[in-house]
Amino acid sequence: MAIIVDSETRLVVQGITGREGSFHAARNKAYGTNVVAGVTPGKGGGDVDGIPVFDSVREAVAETSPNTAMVFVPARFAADAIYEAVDAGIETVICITEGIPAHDMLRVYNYVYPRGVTLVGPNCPGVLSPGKANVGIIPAEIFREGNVGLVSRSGTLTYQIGHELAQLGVGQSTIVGIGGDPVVGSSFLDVLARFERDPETEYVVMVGEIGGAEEEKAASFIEAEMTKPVIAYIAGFTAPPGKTMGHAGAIISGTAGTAQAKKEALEAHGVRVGTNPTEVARLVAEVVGART
Amino acid sequence: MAIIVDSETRLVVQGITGREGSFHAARNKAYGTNVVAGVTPGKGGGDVDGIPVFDSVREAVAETSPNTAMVFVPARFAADAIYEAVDAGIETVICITEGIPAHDMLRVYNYVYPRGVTLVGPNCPGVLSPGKANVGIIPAEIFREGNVGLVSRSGTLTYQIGHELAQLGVGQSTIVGIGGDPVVGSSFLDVLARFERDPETEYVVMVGEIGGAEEEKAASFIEAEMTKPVIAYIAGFTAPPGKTMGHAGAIISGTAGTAQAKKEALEAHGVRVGTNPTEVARLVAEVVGART
Amino acid sequence: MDLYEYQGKQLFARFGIPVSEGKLASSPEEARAVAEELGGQVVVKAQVLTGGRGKAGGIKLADTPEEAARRAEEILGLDIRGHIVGKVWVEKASDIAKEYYLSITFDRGEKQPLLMLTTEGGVEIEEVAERSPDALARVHVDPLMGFQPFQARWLCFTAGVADPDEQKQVIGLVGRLYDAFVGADAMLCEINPLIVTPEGEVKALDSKFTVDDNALFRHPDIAEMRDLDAGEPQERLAREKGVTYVKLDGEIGILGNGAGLVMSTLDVIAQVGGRPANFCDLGGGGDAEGVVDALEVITSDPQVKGILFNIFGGITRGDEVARGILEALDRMTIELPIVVRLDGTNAEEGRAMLIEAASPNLYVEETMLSAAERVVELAGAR
Amino acid sequence: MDLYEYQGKQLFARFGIPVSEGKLASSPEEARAVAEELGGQVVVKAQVLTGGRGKAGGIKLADTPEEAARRAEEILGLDIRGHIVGKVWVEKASDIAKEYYLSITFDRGEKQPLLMLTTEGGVEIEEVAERSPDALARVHVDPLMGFQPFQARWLCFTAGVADPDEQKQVIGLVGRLYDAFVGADAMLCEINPLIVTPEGEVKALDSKFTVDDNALFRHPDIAEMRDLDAGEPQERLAREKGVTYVKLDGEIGILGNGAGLVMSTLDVIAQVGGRPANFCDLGGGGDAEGVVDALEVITSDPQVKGILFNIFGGITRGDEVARGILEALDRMTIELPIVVRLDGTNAEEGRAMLIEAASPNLYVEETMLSAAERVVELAGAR
Repeated sequence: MAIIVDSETRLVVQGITGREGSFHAARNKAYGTNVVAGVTPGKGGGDVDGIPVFDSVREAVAETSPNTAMVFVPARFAADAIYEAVDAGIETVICITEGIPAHDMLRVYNYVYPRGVTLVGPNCPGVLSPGKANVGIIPAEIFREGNVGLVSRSGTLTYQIGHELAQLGVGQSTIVGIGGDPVVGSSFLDVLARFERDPETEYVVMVGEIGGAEEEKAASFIEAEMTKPVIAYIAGFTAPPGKTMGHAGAIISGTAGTAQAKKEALEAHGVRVGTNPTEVARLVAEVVGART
Repeated sequence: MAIIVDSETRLVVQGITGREGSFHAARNKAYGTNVVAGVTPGKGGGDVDGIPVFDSVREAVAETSPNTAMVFVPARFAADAIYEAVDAGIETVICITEGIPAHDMLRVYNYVYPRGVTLVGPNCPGVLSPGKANVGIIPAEIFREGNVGLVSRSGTLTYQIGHELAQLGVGQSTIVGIGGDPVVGSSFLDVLARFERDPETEYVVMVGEIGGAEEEKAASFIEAEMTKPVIAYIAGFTAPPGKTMGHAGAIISGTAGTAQAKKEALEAHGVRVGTNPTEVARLVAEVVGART
Repeated sequence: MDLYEYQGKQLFARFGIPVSEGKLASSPEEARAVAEELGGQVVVKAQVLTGGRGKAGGIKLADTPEEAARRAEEILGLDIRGHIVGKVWVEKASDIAKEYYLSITFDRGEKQPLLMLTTEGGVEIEEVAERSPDALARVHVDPLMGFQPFQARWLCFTAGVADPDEQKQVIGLVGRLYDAFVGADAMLCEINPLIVTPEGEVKALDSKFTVDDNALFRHPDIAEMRDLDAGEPQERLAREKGVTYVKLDGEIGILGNGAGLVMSTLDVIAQVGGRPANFCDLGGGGDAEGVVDALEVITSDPQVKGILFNIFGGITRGDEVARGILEALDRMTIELPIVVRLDGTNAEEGRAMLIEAASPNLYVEETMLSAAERVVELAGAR
Repeated sequence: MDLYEYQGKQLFARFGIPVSEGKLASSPEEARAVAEELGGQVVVKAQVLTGGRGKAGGIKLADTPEEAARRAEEILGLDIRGHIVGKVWVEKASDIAKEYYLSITFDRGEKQPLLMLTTEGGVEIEEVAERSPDALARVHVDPLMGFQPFQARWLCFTAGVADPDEQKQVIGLVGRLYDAFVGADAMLCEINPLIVTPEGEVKALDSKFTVDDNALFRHPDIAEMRDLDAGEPQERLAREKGVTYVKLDGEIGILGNGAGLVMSTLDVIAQVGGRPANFCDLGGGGDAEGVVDALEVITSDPQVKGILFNIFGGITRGDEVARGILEALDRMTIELPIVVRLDGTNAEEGRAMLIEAASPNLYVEETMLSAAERVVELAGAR
């Protein structure tokens, strides 16, 4: 099964004729993802790497029945693209675009959420279910099929951890990059709940970072609702307060959002926390080994 | 059971200290409606006719657990009052206020509807379930308990028909004034569907008027979904196109919305239509008599 | 509240929708001066709150200021569907390559604004809707999401606006029209035709703009646009007195409380062979003062031969209405027959008061139907 | 992007939020002139992008223009938490009867804006939240519903703003602050204190205003408010070059791709006994040009004793990064040890290129941990 994307995924790529859009659409397709359509307004009728291009998502839906959209549209047009996908009946939207104004995403989120649409991102590397589908920019070659779900606010840090896990022989069910923006469509909680329900996932690795309180909320959720073991990693112990560390969401305000506070909250709820990628991979291997 | 209001209704009156609000709150209470609270910002702590007054709906909810709100707040503050009721967890909002800007109601409707809240009105006489509860300005003495549901866009026309029915010995389960504005919280369809589900309602009278296409939609709905007999009346056969007939919603635009078109649509779907209040009452008495 | 073309265009311009330069004129002399100022060919357009101006001779081209004056002279004073032309709008003439149609209306069924675009503009939209429904692109806007550009793109693709530069202008224009619709609390914003010039410029050549009366308190500037002189004299008087009144063509003056009941009363009058002279709703209050005002408006119509009161008391109290009728008879000389039907709250008291007054032209009836029959009979006898 | 107090107040005023009259001054002379123009008692306030100005002596009253000049002289040049005061804001002094606190922040958990009001203003809000959490009224705004007055009323009732006239002003002010928050794409709008004068007038005595960098394209006027001279010299250089860089206090310069990986790298450096000199994210691209720019910024910090590249290629290609490093070494003289760890896309090619170049101060390591240890060791030896 895996979560969010799998072999049932039928993907439409919004912004497919752009440099990034065309590159990753082709890569995702080459991986085996069922990329059924692309959309670029005004470029309808053409194709990218054999993928038919339409002027609108509505047309793409009528012709090719996608159920998932990947958004590669530039930041200032991205909210419009997400609305377009949702309006056309797409159930899962994965938004890779970075730099979308936070107020745009605030409105998008509050519009999309009650409609039951799954939104991942923005400013995220996408979702990869090894052996099934890759939607986004995650380098699939790092990961292998397995029973560990991986959810992260950061892209390359996820690759690093996946790489270390691979070296210890641990594979993944699904890797979800939720993105590092202040407003993201899917939070740790949303993804953890999905992993808990997914029969193919037996363990979960959560990769957090400074800023916000999502890791703390996740800690309570894990203790209260999850039966599967969760191992966590938090980045940013050395980050000073008041400075945005790359991600718009990665900022310590006052005393809230520090890595130490997050680590303590997680540990207080019984979640083991690694202090660097190597250590977290080792912890996972230990837990997986202990149970198999 | 009846619909929308009944003996389970716990009413909070928003704008209770106003002239109309206090008068009708007291009347509704005298009828036997369980009026548990009133709200007027800044007047918290007082009472109207023994009904405690609060500064906010949230406080009223905390103290008196109402499940229904009646809005008597002036037009330019009415949307705010509806949002306040919904935000405080009220499930049914009946808005009597007339003259609310249509764009305000457009936003209110689209906000309230997906949240599962029942909104009746605005610019409506309210809802009366004879013998159970009266919420609004309907003169209860015209009506008697019975098994005919009555739904109408117009207040006094409803009284007229109720009066004629009473003279023929026909009583009502619930009388719902949905209001004559372009955007109303509950449409004919919504109310018809409730009557269909309500065990105490055996027949339905629908009182429509020119403008819009709700009567036409109701016609298809009645044929497709309703088992209970529906008798209709439409007002405005003599209305000229392009003129608003009192209600903001009662306007014939182009060829759409004429009384004749509505009558024909209803009859085409097997709904009998009376051409004046006396005739419609006679038709109802006939149908009720034929079945009892 | 309907706006004149020129007022709608003023609002369009305020929201960044391109329109032609022009000015208002109420005399041939003014029209000449405007044409002079604008230079080149101008178009002189009757300003009336109704359609069909073109066919009625209300829109004319003029090559010179003198011709503009002559055209204005022809148009001013014209009767177009019962509307007398009092002002003309003189604007620079536009070269037209294509005529589109764009509008936003209130879709009451969907409870969402509805955008419509077709490349078959310049004719009545009902015609297009009937003749080639596929040519009419439609899209609803969720008022909470607000207008999004993808919706305008969809309109363009579906309606067949193919040129990329045109698309771009239309997409921008749809967004601004939506802003105008929301920003001015409009019930309708229509551009017909929306033209494309031979140079590829897209602009609004006409405007139909209806603003929600209930929202005018937010727009004092728009409220001031109301033309108090427009419409029938009785309707003007009604506006002044704050009476809800619509002039009709018959001879039975009608007053009732509640729009539905009044509409129903008009129908019943027609069913018993009469013709209603008006729609007049006393509303929820229906106090004595309101009754007097309404009677003044109704009797100012010389066609009226009889008056019917149809009151079903709820908030409105029968005794209060009776008091108003008697007070009006006291203050005004009304020789017309007045038939009164009172029911509901305090109706008995009201009826008693009227019977006691024993005015020779005052008749009290028990039912709506009998009252209608009586007034038609009495009016017919006159 | 954080705004100075005076810039936030300019935005406040634009949205109708009452503030005191004042002007900016960057010299004692200017301060004197402003005080003269304003008349009466003034307050001279350091303009720095940090809190705690009052305690640091950055806010002073002055009764005369001469005193204002003296106060400005004292304040200009002050070091407040590492920020050197370059400008002061001189405004009319206000009489204060009460000090409230009002803010709108982005609640990331709830994904809704959060309004907060307390009558215990004038101190750090974290203190109030800790000391008397009940005194802090909080309400979320659904961004689709938008701000509604009932929410401001709830804030007033809950926080204990009892006076009806004050309530009315606060309710209006909350609405306008929400408009400012949305209208300026703000991440934070804070008024602390929001004062009530002895005459009962409510106004903003301070402002804290943070605007979303991602939305600055919509607000060119706000974008222009950015003070290019603020912050550390390395951060200024980074801004000019478009490099994502945060100055820290240590001696290990760090470059990586992706914010999370860089943060993690800083942590690992600390774990192996080093101190990071900076946060620097090459981002998704990481082309040669970007590497050169980033190296220029990092090496401009004289504290740096060693440099660590930690690259995990995804979109970023290892060979491209290697090319950038070699190009930088070509163009600039860098004598510091550079430790490079490359993994992921084209990492092998990249490593091969670096090894082949055989630069004496260039070290290639296999893992993140070993690379961190190596660079700390090399830096320590210098």
